[in-house]
Amino acid sequence: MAGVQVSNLSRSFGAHKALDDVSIDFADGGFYALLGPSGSGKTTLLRQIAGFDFPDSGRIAIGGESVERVPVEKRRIGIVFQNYALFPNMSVADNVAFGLSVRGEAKAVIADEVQRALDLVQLGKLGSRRPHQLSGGQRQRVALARAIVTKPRVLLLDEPLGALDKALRVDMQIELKRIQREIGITTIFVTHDQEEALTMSDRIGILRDGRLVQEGPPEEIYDSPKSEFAATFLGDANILRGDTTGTGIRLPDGTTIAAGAGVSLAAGTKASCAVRPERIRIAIDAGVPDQTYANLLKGQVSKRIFAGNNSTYFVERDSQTIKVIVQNTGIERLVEGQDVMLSWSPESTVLIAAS
Amino acid sequence: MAGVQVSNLSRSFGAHKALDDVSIDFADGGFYALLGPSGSGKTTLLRQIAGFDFPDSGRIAIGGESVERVPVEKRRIGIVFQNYALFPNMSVADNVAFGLSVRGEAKAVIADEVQRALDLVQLGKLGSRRPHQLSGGQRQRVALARAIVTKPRVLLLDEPLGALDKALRVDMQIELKRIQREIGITTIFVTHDQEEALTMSDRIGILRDGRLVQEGPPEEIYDSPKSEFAATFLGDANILRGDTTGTGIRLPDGTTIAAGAGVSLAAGTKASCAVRPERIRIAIDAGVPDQTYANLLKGQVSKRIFAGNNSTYFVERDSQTIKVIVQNTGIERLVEGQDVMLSWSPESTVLIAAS
Amino acid sequence: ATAADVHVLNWKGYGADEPWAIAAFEKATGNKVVNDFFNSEQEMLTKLRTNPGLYDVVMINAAFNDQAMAEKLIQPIDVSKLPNYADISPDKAGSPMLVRDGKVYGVPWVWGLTALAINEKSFDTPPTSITEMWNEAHKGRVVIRDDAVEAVQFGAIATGQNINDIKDMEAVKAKLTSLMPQIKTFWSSENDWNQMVASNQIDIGTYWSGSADRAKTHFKLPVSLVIPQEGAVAWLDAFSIPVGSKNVTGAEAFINYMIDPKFYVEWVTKVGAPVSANTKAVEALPEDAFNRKVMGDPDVAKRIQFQAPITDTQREAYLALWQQLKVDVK
Amino acid sequence: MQGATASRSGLRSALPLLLPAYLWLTVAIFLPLSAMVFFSFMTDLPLSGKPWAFTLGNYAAFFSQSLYPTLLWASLRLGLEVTLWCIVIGYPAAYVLAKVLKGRSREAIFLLVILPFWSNGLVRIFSWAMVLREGGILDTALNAVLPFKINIDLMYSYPAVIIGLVHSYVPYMVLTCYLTLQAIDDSLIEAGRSLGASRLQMLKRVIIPLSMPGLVAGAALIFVPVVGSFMEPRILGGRTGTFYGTVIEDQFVAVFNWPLGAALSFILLAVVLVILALAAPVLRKAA
Amino acid sequence: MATTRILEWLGRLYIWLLLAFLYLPIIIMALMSFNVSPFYQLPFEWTTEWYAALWQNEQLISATRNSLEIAIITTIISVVLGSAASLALFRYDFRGKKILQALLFPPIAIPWLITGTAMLIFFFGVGIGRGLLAILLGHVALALPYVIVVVSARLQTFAPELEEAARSLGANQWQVTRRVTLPWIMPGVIAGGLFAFAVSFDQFVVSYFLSTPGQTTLPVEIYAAIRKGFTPEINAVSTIIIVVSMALMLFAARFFKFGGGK
Ligand SMILES: Nc1ncnc2c1ncn2[C@@H]1O[C@H](COP(=O)(O)OP(=O)(O)OP(=O)(O)O)[C@@H](O)[C@H]1O
Ligand SMILES: Nc1ncnc2c1ncn2[C@@H]1O[C@H](COP(=O)(O)OP(=O)(O)OP(=O)(O)O)[C@@H](O)[C@H]1O
Ligand SMILES: NCCCCNCCCN
Ligand SMILES: [Mg+2]
Ligand SMILES: [Mg+2]
Repeated sequence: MAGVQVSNLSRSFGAHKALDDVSIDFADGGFYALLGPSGSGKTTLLRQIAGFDFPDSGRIAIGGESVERVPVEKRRIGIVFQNYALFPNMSVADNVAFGLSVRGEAKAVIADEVQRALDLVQLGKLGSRRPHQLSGGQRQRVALARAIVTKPRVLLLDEPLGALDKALRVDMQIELKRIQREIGITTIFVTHDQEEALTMSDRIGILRDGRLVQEGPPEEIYDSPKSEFAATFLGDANILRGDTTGTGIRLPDGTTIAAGAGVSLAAGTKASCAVRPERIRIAIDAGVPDQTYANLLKGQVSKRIFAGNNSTYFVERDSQTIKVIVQNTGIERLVEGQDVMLSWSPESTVLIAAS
Repeated sequence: MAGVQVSNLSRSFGAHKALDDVSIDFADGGFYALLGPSGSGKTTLLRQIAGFDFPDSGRIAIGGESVERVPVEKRRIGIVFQNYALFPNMSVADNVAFGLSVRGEAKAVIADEVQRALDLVQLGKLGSRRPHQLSGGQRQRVALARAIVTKPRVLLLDEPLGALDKALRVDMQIELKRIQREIGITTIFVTHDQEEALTMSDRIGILRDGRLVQEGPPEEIYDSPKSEFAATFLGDANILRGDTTGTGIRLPDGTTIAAGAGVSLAAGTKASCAVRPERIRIAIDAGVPDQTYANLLKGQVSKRIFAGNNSTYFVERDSQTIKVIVQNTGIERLVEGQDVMLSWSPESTVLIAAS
Repeated sequence: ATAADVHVLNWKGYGADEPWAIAAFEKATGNKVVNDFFNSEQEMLTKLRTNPGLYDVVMINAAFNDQAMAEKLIQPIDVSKLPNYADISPDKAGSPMLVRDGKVYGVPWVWGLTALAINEKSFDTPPTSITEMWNEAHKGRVVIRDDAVEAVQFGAIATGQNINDIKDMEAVKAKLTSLMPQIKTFWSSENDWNQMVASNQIDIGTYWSGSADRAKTHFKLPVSLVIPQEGAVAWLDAFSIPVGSKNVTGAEAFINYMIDPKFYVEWVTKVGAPVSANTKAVEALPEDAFNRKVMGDPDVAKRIQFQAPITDTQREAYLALWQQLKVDVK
Repeated sequence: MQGATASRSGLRSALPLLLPAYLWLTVAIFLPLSAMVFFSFMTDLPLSGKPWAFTLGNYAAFFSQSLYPTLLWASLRLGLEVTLWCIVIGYPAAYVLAKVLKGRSREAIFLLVILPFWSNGLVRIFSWAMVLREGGILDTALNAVLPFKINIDLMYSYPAVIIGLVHSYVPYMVLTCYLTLQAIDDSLIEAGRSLGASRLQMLKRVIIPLSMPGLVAGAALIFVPVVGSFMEPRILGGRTGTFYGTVIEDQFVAVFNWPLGAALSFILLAVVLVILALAAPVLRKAA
Repeated sequence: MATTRILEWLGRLYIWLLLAFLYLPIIIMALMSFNVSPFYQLPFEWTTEWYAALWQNEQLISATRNSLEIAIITTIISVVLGSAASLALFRYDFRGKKILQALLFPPIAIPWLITGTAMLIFFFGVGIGRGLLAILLGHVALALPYVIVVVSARLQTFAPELEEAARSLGANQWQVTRRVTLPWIMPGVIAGGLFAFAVSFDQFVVSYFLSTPGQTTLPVEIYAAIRKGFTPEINAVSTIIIVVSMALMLFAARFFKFGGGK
């Protein structure tokens, strides 16, 4: 009933193209994550869908109907602004009640719904506060409660959980998913938290400089990035560059890397292989040659960075640093300066045309 | 020269204690991460140090001297506000230049420094824009540039990188660390990004409801949380509750869990064991009994969530869900419904007094 | 204006709005008086022009009657309906300013002087000459009305000229220029004058005879009128009936009442007033009354010069001169 | 991003909101003034029944007599001085109201500042006369406390005009500045001070620029009418109280030369608008 | 912290000094309404005769009533129309906007004397004539620019995304205005209203031209009275008005927060 189609959308600010011919089909009831570097046009795109701003060209349809002439208030959207945009003159409860009350709901119904929404964002007791009396994360949650309480057809969320700590964030993610599923809201979600994007969304779109660079289900994008940018932007990746052999590449020093995923390329052209750091096995010796871990590189550990459930090893080889993520299982830690052998499977290696 | 000591700081808003007897010694030139749930008092603490707000009781010293009578502008601090607080009437460059220019630096020097700072936050070309013409992440970077360009003694950062994508965030983290090291700025840093806190800081303090619950170097807090709250707030943890055996606990079903870390407790009292999900080995069969992985539990996989470089398995046992993180090495994925054996070492098990 | 209302346009506080008088008139005739006021003759004319049919009676300085007639703002008056008209002194009643083609357009009411008045506290003996205004001893304590025509005519008198035919404008200008440094401020209403005297801020200044009388009689201020030996400006105020009046009968009754001796005596005694144009009215005053003894003095009559109508061009020239003088002292 | 929203639907959406106000202004001000413009090109008013013709003479009169430019200049100076005094006196008060006082007392004082405005202008001027004249309140009070005798007679002088006008107009400045000062987010001030800016520097670099819309509105609401004022100068200025406004008044009241008076007024209006137009970019740059 | 306190204290002191300046003539006016001398003569001699006289002065009382009525209606109309126009000028961009904004200045810049005369002639010409209605017509027009200028100044500080947020929640233009925009600009609207009231209530020149006998306002009455010989009845009525409005306002301030809570 309320998928969102944007087709060939462009929007410029002066000479700067904030959106450049973007087409995305946001499926009805889907959960769509919008990723992209700072300034890539995510907020601009949401503003076009909401109807706050108008494209220079291109079309937007909600629920199959063009919304060119539909004013914001008729689009039945919910939006969480990057800067919250809470009404400073209203209490927290009144902020949340706003959407229901302009719709003319009964007082008692409103009070009920508002309390439920506030409880949901764990602010049940702060209803009478004014926004300026709240902490950053509390404000963000009010914005979220305000947007969802009206049960909109489309939810546009611009980093809605960015100011929340991990635990609360996870709680909110779960609630958001639940609501979205229950009412079948089409949700478009901007986030800089990769894990969030990967775990929550049905599909992900990556914007760069106003253009859509890749779009698809999370695992597909993660496992088969189509560009070096996509590979390194979503998740981490080691990029090895060389000449294609057809099924892989040959590095400048002659080592060949076999690739089991990605495009097929004519031999001889320049190409890259992308390997996720967590896919690389790091060992002190080469061990038994293993057909699965066919790609082999030697190197020396230069640094280890502890990051909680895993650590990243920085391994130097042939003037390139290769990152390897190792889960912190509590044993077998490598020390800096150690010579190591890196190995990974061709299936973990994505062949990418040089960009 | 400019460590920050806060001693017994309390600050209430009406009946609500936003800070409750907090004492922390922020070492000179150190990098200190302040963590805590939304509304726990992080911003409030920074505001006391900056001198925007005054404690009801307690003392603050910067560089060994009490700052009670030192006005904000004499404290030589740099601050990045949660809401950026850019001057809307000035261009980006003028915002960044502000601190230098009120100090009366020469025009040429200012222009130079400003350009350097803007380049550093990758906004070299946007100097002439007004803040309202920037994206969220761009604004945040201007705020960061503005705070560091004056080379303050103390840098107070309230989620300074929250609106940035991962790649940019990592770049900024590196720059921040470099600057902080080069000039030896004492940095106090609020973040909700756990990895950021763990990788960047020398020490971490965790606030909860205005109180300091634990404080120490990242790995120490991560490996030896002193409370269930600390264990689950920083990183993820499975909490198993039972009666102490002295060196571990006995679960309600009789299974004993051996703990190699944490406090020692008198046998018989209630206690918990915290185990990090990444420390647990998950296998289809028990395999060869292994002294190292002495703790064993049986369960059934109910869900797997893909999160890029790792996946989390939710394993049900005895009405408790145990989370297990498994690095996505590209092989051996378990399916939902599968019976599995979980095992982990006593060293990975932290004994915590019941709270 | 309904038939029973008489709409009167006059200066504020100038007889026609005295509450006791109105009450008496209303009681006697059954008409109800509605007063409206103007602050300058020009304004009076504008009010007549923009409110045809609103007013029944208007008080016009005879010097302006000409203009009102020319613009057809006022109508001839059937003086046979005014019993008191017969007692108007013939020289006033026959004034060519009020009578045109044998028709009476204005009924003379009162006449008075723009002369000098002094603060009695500042003089042991009243001055006799207009030159007192230039006396260094009064520097900064002299006032003159902020009115170009009056100022220029005052200058004419000070330079011994005919106010209605000023030959030597340069002399007037020079005389007034030398007066400027003496001036404290320019007054524009009786109240200005009275307040300044009350707070002892001034010694001497130009003033209207009726107003000086009111200041003394009604407000008990130490003010007395001086008719300088060089002469003074005299004016004649008359009542007219505007074209379009809806209550001519009421208007006639009101005008007749205004020139009635009984009203006049009461006015002079209670409030203070100029000299009535009705000889019987003046004779009804006590022998030694100022308006009878001094104003009626033939010697005075010789010294004073009645204002004649002036043309727009003259008026504008006077204003230009006056403004220039004021700018020059800034 | 706000530009885009603003330009959205343009005149058609604006019209229903604009129309009532501008229609009213048209009927009650613009049309009457247009008639005046028309008059200003006439030799005589048709009202007086005299023959009339078109002329530029009324405008030429302004330039042919040094009197008018001199007075216009004096009036502009008066306007400027009064405006500056209002800024000097009113801005700090607005700042204190907006940023220092908290709670209920603020609302009360806000209202108290306006209240004198509601009293009659003439009555106020007369009261000032009582204060300023020799032997008045100021004179008496000062002589009561000072060991030596002085004569304070400010009445009928240029300072008296300034005092009277500042008194009449300063509430505009207080209130318009308050409106914009109050809206400045405290965190901006905090940010500036954390960067080492003193209070004075903050004022100059951040607070004044951000409150500029209020300052400009206040200045316009003061400067513009003061330049044309005639009542206060006439009554309080005495001998020195002749200004451009008073000579315009004379044309209307004393000699019935409306065409000249109207021409003088429109010259005043033109000069004022040119000044506002010239000031606008400078002010916008400062803001 | 200490400096902050001192500055705060100085700030308060300053406000009181300003109020003293603003109220000095008002206090004198009030005192003189109890003084025997109609010429502000000292020494002060206490009397309430002027209040008694005022009570008898039907003309003054009816003029006061007219003034109050006209000022209140003027305030309401000009605030509504002016705020609406300000909103339009703030929200929308269109050609000729600059001109509309510039058009606000003639009513302020042209001396009221000229405007008043122009109105008199024009209203006479088109048959509106004079009287209370004409006065009201004129007052609203004079007050409108003040309201628009003041409300616009406040609107400049408004964050447009608040309107966007409200609309996204389904609020129509009117609801957005009433519930989000208006509360923010309320201090401006109130200040505009207070100005409008002052412009009307203290309006002499325009009222003077447009009033007719019987249909007149207080300032016109006062002006006329002053020419005759000032009576302290005018001080008395002014004092009553100020005292009553002060009471009303302080009462309002207690219950109504319009200083613009953050
Ligand atoms: N002006 C105020 N009035 C009342 N309560 C306040 C005020 N300012 C802050 N608080 C409360 O104090 C507590 C601490 O706020 P603080 O802003 O320090 O939280 P925080 O740790 O920075 O949270 P977040 O991560 O969400 O930004 C919160 O519960 C907040 O609601
Ligand atoms: N009003 C404007 N004028 C000029 N440029 C603008 C304006 N608004 C946005 N931009 C530019 O358009 C680009 C896209 O902005 P947008 O806000 O959509 O970025 P974003 O993807 O949301 O970034 P972020 O993650 O930092 O919020 C940015 O480079 C920004 O600087
Ligand atoms: N306050 C009323 C004074 C009336 C005096 N009339 C004098 C006319 C002089 N031209
Ligand atoms: Mg954005
Ligand atoms: Mg915070």
